[in-house]
Amino acid sequence: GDDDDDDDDATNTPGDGGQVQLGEVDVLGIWGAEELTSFEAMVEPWGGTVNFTGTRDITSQLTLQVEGGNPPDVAAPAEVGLFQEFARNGRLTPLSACEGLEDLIRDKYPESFVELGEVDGELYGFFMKADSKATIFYNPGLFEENDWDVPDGDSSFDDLVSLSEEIRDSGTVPPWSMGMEEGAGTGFPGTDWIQQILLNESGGDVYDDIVTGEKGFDSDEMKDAWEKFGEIALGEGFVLQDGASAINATNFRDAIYTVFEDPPEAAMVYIGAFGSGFITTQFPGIEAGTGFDFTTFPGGDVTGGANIVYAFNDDPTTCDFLTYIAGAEAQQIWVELGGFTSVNEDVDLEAYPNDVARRLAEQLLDAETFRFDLDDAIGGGLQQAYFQGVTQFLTNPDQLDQILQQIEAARE
Amino acid sequence: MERSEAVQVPAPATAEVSVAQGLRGLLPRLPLHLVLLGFIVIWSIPTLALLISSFREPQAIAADGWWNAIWPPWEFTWDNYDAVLNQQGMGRAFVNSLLITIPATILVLLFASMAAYAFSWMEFPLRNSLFLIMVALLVVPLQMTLIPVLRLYTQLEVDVEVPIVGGRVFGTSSYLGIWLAHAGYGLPFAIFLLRNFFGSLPRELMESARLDGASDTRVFFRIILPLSVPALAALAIFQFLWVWNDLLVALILLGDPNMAPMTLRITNLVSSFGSAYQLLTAAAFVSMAVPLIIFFALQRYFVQGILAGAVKG
Amino acid sequence: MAGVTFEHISKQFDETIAVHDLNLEIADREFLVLVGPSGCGKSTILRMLAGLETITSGTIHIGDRMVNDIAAKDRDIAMVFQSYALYPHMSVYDNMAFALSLRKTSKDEIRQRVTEAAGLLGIETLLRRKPGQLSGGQRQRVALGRAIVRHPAVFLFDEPLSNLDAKLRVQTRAEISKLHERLGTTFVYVTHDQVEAMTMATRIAILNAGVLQQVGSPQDVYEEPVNVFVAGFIGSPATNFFKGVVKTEAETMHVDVGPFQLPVTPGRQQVLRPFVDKEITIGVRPEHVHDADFMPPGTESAPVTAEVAVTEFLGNENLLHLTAGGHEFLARVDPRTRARPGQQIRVAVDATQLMAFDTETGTAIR
Amino acid sequence: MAGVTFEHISKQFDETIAVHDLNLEIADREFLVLVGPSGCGKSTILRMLAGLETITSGTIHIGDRMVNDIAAKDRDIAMVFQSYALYPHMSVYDNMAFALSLRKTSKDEIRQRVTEAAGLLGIETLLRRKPGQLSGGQRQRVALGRAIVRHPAVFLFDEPLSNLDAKLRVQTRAEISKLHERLGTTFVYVTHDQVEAMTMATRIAILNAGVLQQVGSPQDVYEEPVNVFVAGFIGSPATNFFKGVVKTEAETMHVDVGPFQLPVTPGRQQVLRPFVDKEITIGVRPEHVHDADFMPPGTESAPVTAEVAVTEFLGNENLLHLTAGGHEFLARVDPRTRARPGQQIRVAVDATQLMAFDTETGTAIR
Amino acid sequence: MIGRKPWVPWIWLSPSLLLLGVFLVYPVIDTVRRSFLDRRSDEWVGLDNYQFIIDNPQSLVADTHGAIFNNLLWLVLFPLIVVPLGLVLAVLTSRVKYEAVAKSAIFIPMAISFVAAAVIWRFMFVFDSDIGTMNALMVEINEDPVAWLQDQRSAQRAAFDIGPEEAWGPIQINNFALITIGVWMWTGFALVVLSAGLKSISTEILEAARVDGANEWQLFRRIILPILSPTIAVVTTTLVILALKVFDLVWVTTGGRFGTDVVATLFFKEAFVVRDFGVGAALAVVLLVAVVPIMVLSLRRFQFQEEIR
Ligand SMILES: Nc1ncnc2c1ncn2[C@@H]1O[C@H](COP(=O)(O)OP(=O)(O)OP(=O)(O)O)[C@@H](O)[C@H]1O
Ligand SMILES: Nc1ncnc2c1ncn2[C@@H]1O[C@H](COP(=O)(O)OP(=O)(O)OP(=O)(O)O)[C@@H](O)[C@H]1O
Ligand SMILES: [Mg+2]
Ligand SMILES: [Mg+2]
Repeated sequence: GDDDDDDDDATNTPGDGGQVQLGEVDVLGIWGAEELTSFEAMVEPWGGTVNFTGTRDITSQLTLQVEGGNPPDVAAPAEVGLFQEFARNGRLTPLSACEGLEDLIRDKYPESFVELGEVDGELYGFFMKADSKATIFYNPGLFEENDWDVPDGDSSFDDLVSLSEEIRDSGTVPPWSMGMEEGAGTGFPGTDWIQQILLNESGGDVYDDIVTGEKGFDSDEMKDAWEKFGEIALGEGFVLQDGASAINATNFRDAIYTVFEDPPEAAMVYIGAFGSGFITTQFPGIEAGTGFDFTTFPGGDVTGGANIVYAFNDDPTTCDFLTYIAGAEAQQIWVELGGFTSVNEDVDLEAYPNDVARRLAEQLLDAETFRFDLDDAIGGGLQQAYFQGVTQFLTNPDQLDQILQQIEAARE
Repeated sequence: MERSEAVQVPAPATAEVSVAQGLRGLLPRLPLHLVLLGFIVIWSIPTLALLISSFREPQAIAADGWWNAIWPPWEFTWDNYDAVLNQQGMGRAFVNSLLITIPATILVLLFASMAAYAFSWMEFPLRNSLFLIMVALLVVPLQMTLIPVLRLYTQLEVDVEVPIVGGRVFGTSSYLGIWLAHAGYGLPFAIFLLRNFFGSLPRELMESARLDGASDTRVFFRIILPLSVPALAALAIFQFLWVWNDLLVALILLGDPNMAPMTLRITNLVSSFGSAYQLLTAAAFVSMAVPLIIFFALQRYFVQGILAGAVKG
Repeated sequence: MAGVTFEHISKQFDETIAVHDLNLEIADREFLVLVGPSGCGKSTILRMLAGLETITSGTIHIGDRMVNDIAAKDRDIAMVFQSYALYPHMSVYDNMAFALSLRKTSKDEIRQRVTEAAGLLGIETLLRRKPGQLSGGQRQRVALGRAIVRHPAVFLFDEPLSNLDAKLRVQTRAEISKLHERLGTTFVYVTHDQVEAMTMATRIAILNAGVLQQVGSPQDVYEEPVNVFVAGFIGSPATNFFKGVVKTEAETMHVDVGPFQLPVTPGRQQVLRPFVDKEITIGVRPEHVHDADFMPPGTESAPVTAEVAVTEFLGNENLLHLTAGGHEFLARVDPRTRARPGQQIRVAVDATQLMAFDTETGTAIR
Repeated sequence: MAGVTFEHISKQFDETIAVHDLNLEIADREFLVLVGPSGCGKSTILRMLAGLETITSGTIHIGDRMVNDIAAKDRDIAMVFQSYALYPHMSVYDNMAFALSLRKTSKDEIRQRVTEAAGLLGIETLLRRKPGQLSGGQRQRVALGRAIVRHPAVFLFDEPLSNLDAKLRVQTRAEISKLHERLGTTFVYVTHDQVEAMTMATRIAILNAGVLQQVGSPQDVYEEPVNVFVAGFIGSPATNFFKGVVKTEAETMHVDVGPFQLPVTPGRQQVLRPFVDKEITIGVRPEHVHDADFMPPGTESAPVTAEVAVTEFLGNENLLHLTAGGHEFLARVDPRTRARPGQQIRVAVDATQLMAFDTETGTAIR
Repeated sequence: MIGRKPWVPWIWLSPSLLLLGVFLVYPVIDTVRRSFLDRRSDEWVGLDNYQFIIDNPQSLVADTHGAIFNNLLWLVLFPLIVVPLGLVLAVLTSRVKYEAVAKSAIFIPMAISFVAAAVIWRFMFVFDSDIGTMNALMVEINEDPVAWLQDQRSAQRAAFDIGPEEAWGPIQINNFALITIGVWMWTGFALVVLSAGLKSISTEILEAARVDGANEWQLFRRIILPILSPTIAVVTTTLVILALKVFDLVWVTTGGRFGTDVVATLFFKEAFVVRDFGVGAALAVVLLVAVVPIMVLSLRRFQFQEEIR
């Protein structure tokens, strides 16, 4: 992709903006499969041509292209660490460069998300396709049979533990299903646990301090979060995949499925909102709400991920494109197709395909405290260390302190 | 004179091998067959697993092991292949893969054999050290080269559309660009392999060609290459499938989605949360087809005794 | 120690028949020399016997063991390949030691045998070289050495001396004969050198186009060839052939060749009776055409006047290419002959040595 | 069309000296035959001349062009390799056509020339075969054919007929001679076959251990060898050598070999004077030792009684291995001889044909 | 060759020299330069990056020592298994009628992309014994399922149950699992090259050896092996280098987790994930240096070859 070929081989379709001759825009993202189809559906109405390249190794891909002097026009990765670095090194163009875009974001997007797009006060990017990670998926049928009461945002972590004990003692199935394996991303479900617990227990400021580095991973708050995670993960008979090696070796997807199989092998699984996607594809015709359901992670605060969209140039096509996809009409298209949670307030909640999806969106928008995925926020080596740390902690919980120190040591 | 020559008869003879002979021939070789079959089976199991899985529903794959699918009731499905093949742009991607791979392979074969000829049949200063260096470059990890190469390409970009095949004349999103890149990356091994085979040809053949008035070029094309077909075939196979399976270089050097090879398309089957393995399994076989065809096609060049009757002694 | 028997052996390569229905018994300890024109199947026969070439049909016995399906390595045969087939990666020494080392022969014994063989062949100084560093003849000697270090049941030699100089060839020939006497194993020996064939063979087998023509002692095949081919093939320079008609006058009988008449010795007349007034083919060896001035005493002869076309000087004798009445023929005469090209000269054909053949069938008339 | 000049040519392979200080002029259109024991440097000379082997020292001229640094392909030379070096992937036809096709010869001309050459060599039926499907002799003929289809400045033949049968060899020899006359180019020809050397050569060059011994017409080198080596090498079977002391009595002079006395012909006495009472070496060719009963008329001879050790029957003559007073020597006598092994027999040595050599230096006494 | 102009060889080499120069040599130089600069390649830091590799301060992200050790493990095991295997198979297949089929069965893994290969071996190695082939087998033989790709217990401990419970390596099960995948994928390579070499051995020499009484083993040991040795050297050298730079295989399966990192994966992480180009480059340079002795060794074989031709 490149940024100066718009004028010559322009497709000459007047865009929504109308005033510019729209050319091509090169987008580098991580979407594939049905996501990609939906994305293409979303940009279809836009006048210009979108050259989308998808890769799951986006950080290296971006680094290579930027270093090689050949960045895409627009990037939409999940990790903000890289984004911030690019911004600081002046590789990115601020959204202000595109007329009206910055205002649109500031008006329509929740504060917490806007802040995340700022570097040194300048707004460089905006978020779309957000995903709450304050979601515990469970098997409603199973809960009714054994009339266990479903925890919610208002219950506490201890309630969660006691529920786990109750389910375990009931001798039906283990309360949790847990899997960390995901190739190069192995360990991420654990990091989600920890960040969610951290936010609930120690609050947003501590969370932010961890991100910025004012507080280290070796801080007491952090350690507490890890230990709480350990209580569940390594709790006697708590987890279907019994023991560290099993948890580490089980792919997070397989872990999800076990809860909703017939008969179910576990009662609950903690996974980001995107988990619903796997459930519905794996079990076609499963009823949202009856076949599977989710509840807010006890504590009520919400962590979550999202794709951050930013641009490497400000030529008209690029700006027009950004403005288009930031807008409600565009995002509504994807929302209707499912698997997409918009943080643009103008997107009509009615647009969501089903109840679960709608509640996921609400949870995200109504959350009094929202924090961006910790590992994606820090990124780079620290993120790696964080991932590694989780799997190591599970195998050697007694070495927690030195693991945390080592993680902190990876901070740049 | 003719009388002393062997008689010519039309019909080819059929050796009269009695059944007894046949058995006597087979029995001592039984262990050989067993060992070989053993290897074949072991090596095929993972492939078999992949193949079977590629015909199973995703839920089935996650539910139980592939071997369960072998026994009835069979519930195989074409859906995965459907999804892979009917993914939009797959046709073009297939063509692109060929457009990228075939020239890249030919370039390597040509350039490498030229260099190998020089290394094995010409004397010049620093011959061995230069050879060592070239081969040693085999160790360079591709990722290490991409940034400098990309820089170079963006600088040397010739942004003129090439008719028919499309893409730029040179730079990123240019066929020429990616051909040369793949050629460059393929050379060290190619030179290494060919020099060894060229070097093993009997010197007297080159000599007699010389006396017949053949220039280096002629010796190269009329003697060296024909006599090295097994090596060239082997090399062609590898180079072809390495380029064919390449994702990294294509990702970096081909921005234009219309030029994307199959490998790029296939990655699009995987969502950002990395689902859809069943599609990958199908994709694996789809993309494997062509290299395997090449492999079989080139098998016939692996013939014994290509040098029979050449020299006495 | 074993004889070799070929029964109805045929060998066919795609469309060529290399050997056709060969029946041949080689006695134990025999020294059989195979001769025949290039491409007549000699090597093929050796290769089949060695187990390197599948047999199209027929059976081969070594001793009383049927070997058709016996692997080469189990036939206990040593062979000198026409194209040497030396092991390029081994030194001359190792090339010769290879077969022995496979048989777990003691190091010393190997050294002793190899150096001995190398001595016989005059390659002691080359033992550490690789074949690539040898001259043609040296390679051939290594190939020979590789065979003679062994004590197999049967020795096969495929033109083992073709690239050696006359002197060395005579020596080596003698060595091989000695070897044959010493080991008393069966030797099958292919050569194009008539002297070799004549001097070494206990029997000579003459092949043509894959078909066995005659087997017999050197003297037999030389003096009583069974057909025109053998007569023409054995003996160098080759026999002169004349077509002529058998004539009788009173008691005497002669063959009218046109330019000259060849008297038939009384002993022969009986067998030639049936051919009176018929055309037969007469074979005369060049050495039986003498320069009339230097006739060996006591040769019964028919004088002929001929013109000298070419003279070839061979040192110990002179070869005259003569023409008489359209007939071209060769005479091998005393070196002191005064014949010079272009001259007329009187030659005498030794009538006692004539060979007669039926012109149609080409078989000898006896 | 060009002569060849070797000036102080030497060739050294790591430790072996293959050719030592060779000085040799080959005239244009000459047919030079190189002979010498195996490994004496013949092939190396050809290969240097062809430009395949670097020259250690000295210069080679073809015509008046110094070719030391001229590439083989630019020397316009055709060579028959001792090891054939056929192109295994090409049919016989293509093997022969290769050189011509490189020269952009027209298709028809190529076909015509190749088929002609194939005809001469009797390989017309094999043109579509690959070398691997040919017999040894057939391969050699292809190698030969590949050279003779060309019309180069110089022809090099390295033992081109070694694997052909006698008959074919005679024919082919004749063809090569014809070719030489027709093309009138310079031929350099390596052979071990004395007959070949004697009959084809305009001059013969005898090499030994890389050193040139003598160059001269066949007759010269046969009748007037410059030294013992040449005398012993040329002529087969080899010359007999006797050491003897020159004695004079009154007018007559003879050489006392011990068991017998060899009279010195008056013509020779002059040159032998200086050696009176000294030991010299006498060379006698086997054909000059006659069976006394079948002596050619008018041979001046010294009678000797000897014991017959071995008799070799060669068809046209008998080879007798004789011993007299500890001396072993060969006699090539009339086939009608009655000599049988173990017998005593009277032989006569033809005194006119003796060769005398200085025992120390080995050089001929003239 | 007499009379060849001194510049001729360079003409024949020029295309390769050019391409190699651009695509490999120039990047190598650039990398060496970067290895002396800081993470952003701005300032000169001398040998700090190499110091980093030696000190191994961040074992959690980049366990340089572990990676180097694993590379050594690959370096030794990978060729040691693949080459003999390929050789044996090349010889065996050349003796049967179904050669092409047999070869392709071994070769197919080569043709499979790393992504797909990763998928397959996931299926093979999945922990859940209902899905994972290997563990299904383990269960069959009444063993506990093993977390093949994650298990860091030392193989020796896992096998013979000796040593302390939490003995982590040094030679970990999961590294064996990875090498197994490598062997599965690359044996086809050795097989194809070696059988190509096998085919070019003169049949007559083999015949001569048989007549000399060599049985199949002696034939292989005394004739085929030595004549083939230059080709074997090529294969071995290539595989050694591949082991040295092994990346994709580890990256797509474990991402270097659980102590399976090798130098190449570390290089990649440092350069593109941690984005410390200095250290990344330094790690790459380690690879470049490591290859030198290997090359010198393999040159010997070629001199041998020139001797005998
Ligand atoms: N590459 C080499 N390395 C070392 N010595 C060699 C090499 N080639 C030839 N020689 C030696 O040089 C000498 C001459 O070799 P050449 O081939 O010229 O002999 P030749 O006269 O052709 O013998 P022949 O009649 O047996 O072919 C021989 O002693 C041979 O051993
Ligand atoms: N592989 C083959 N394919 C086809 N024909 C062959 C093959 N090998 C030999 N022949 C033919 O078989 C016949 C006999 O070959 P063979 O080698 O036995 O001849 P030969 O008697 O040894 O001749 P020479 O004296 O020239 O070595 C020849 O006409 C040859 O062309
Ligand atoms: Mg033969
Ligand atoms: Mg020679």
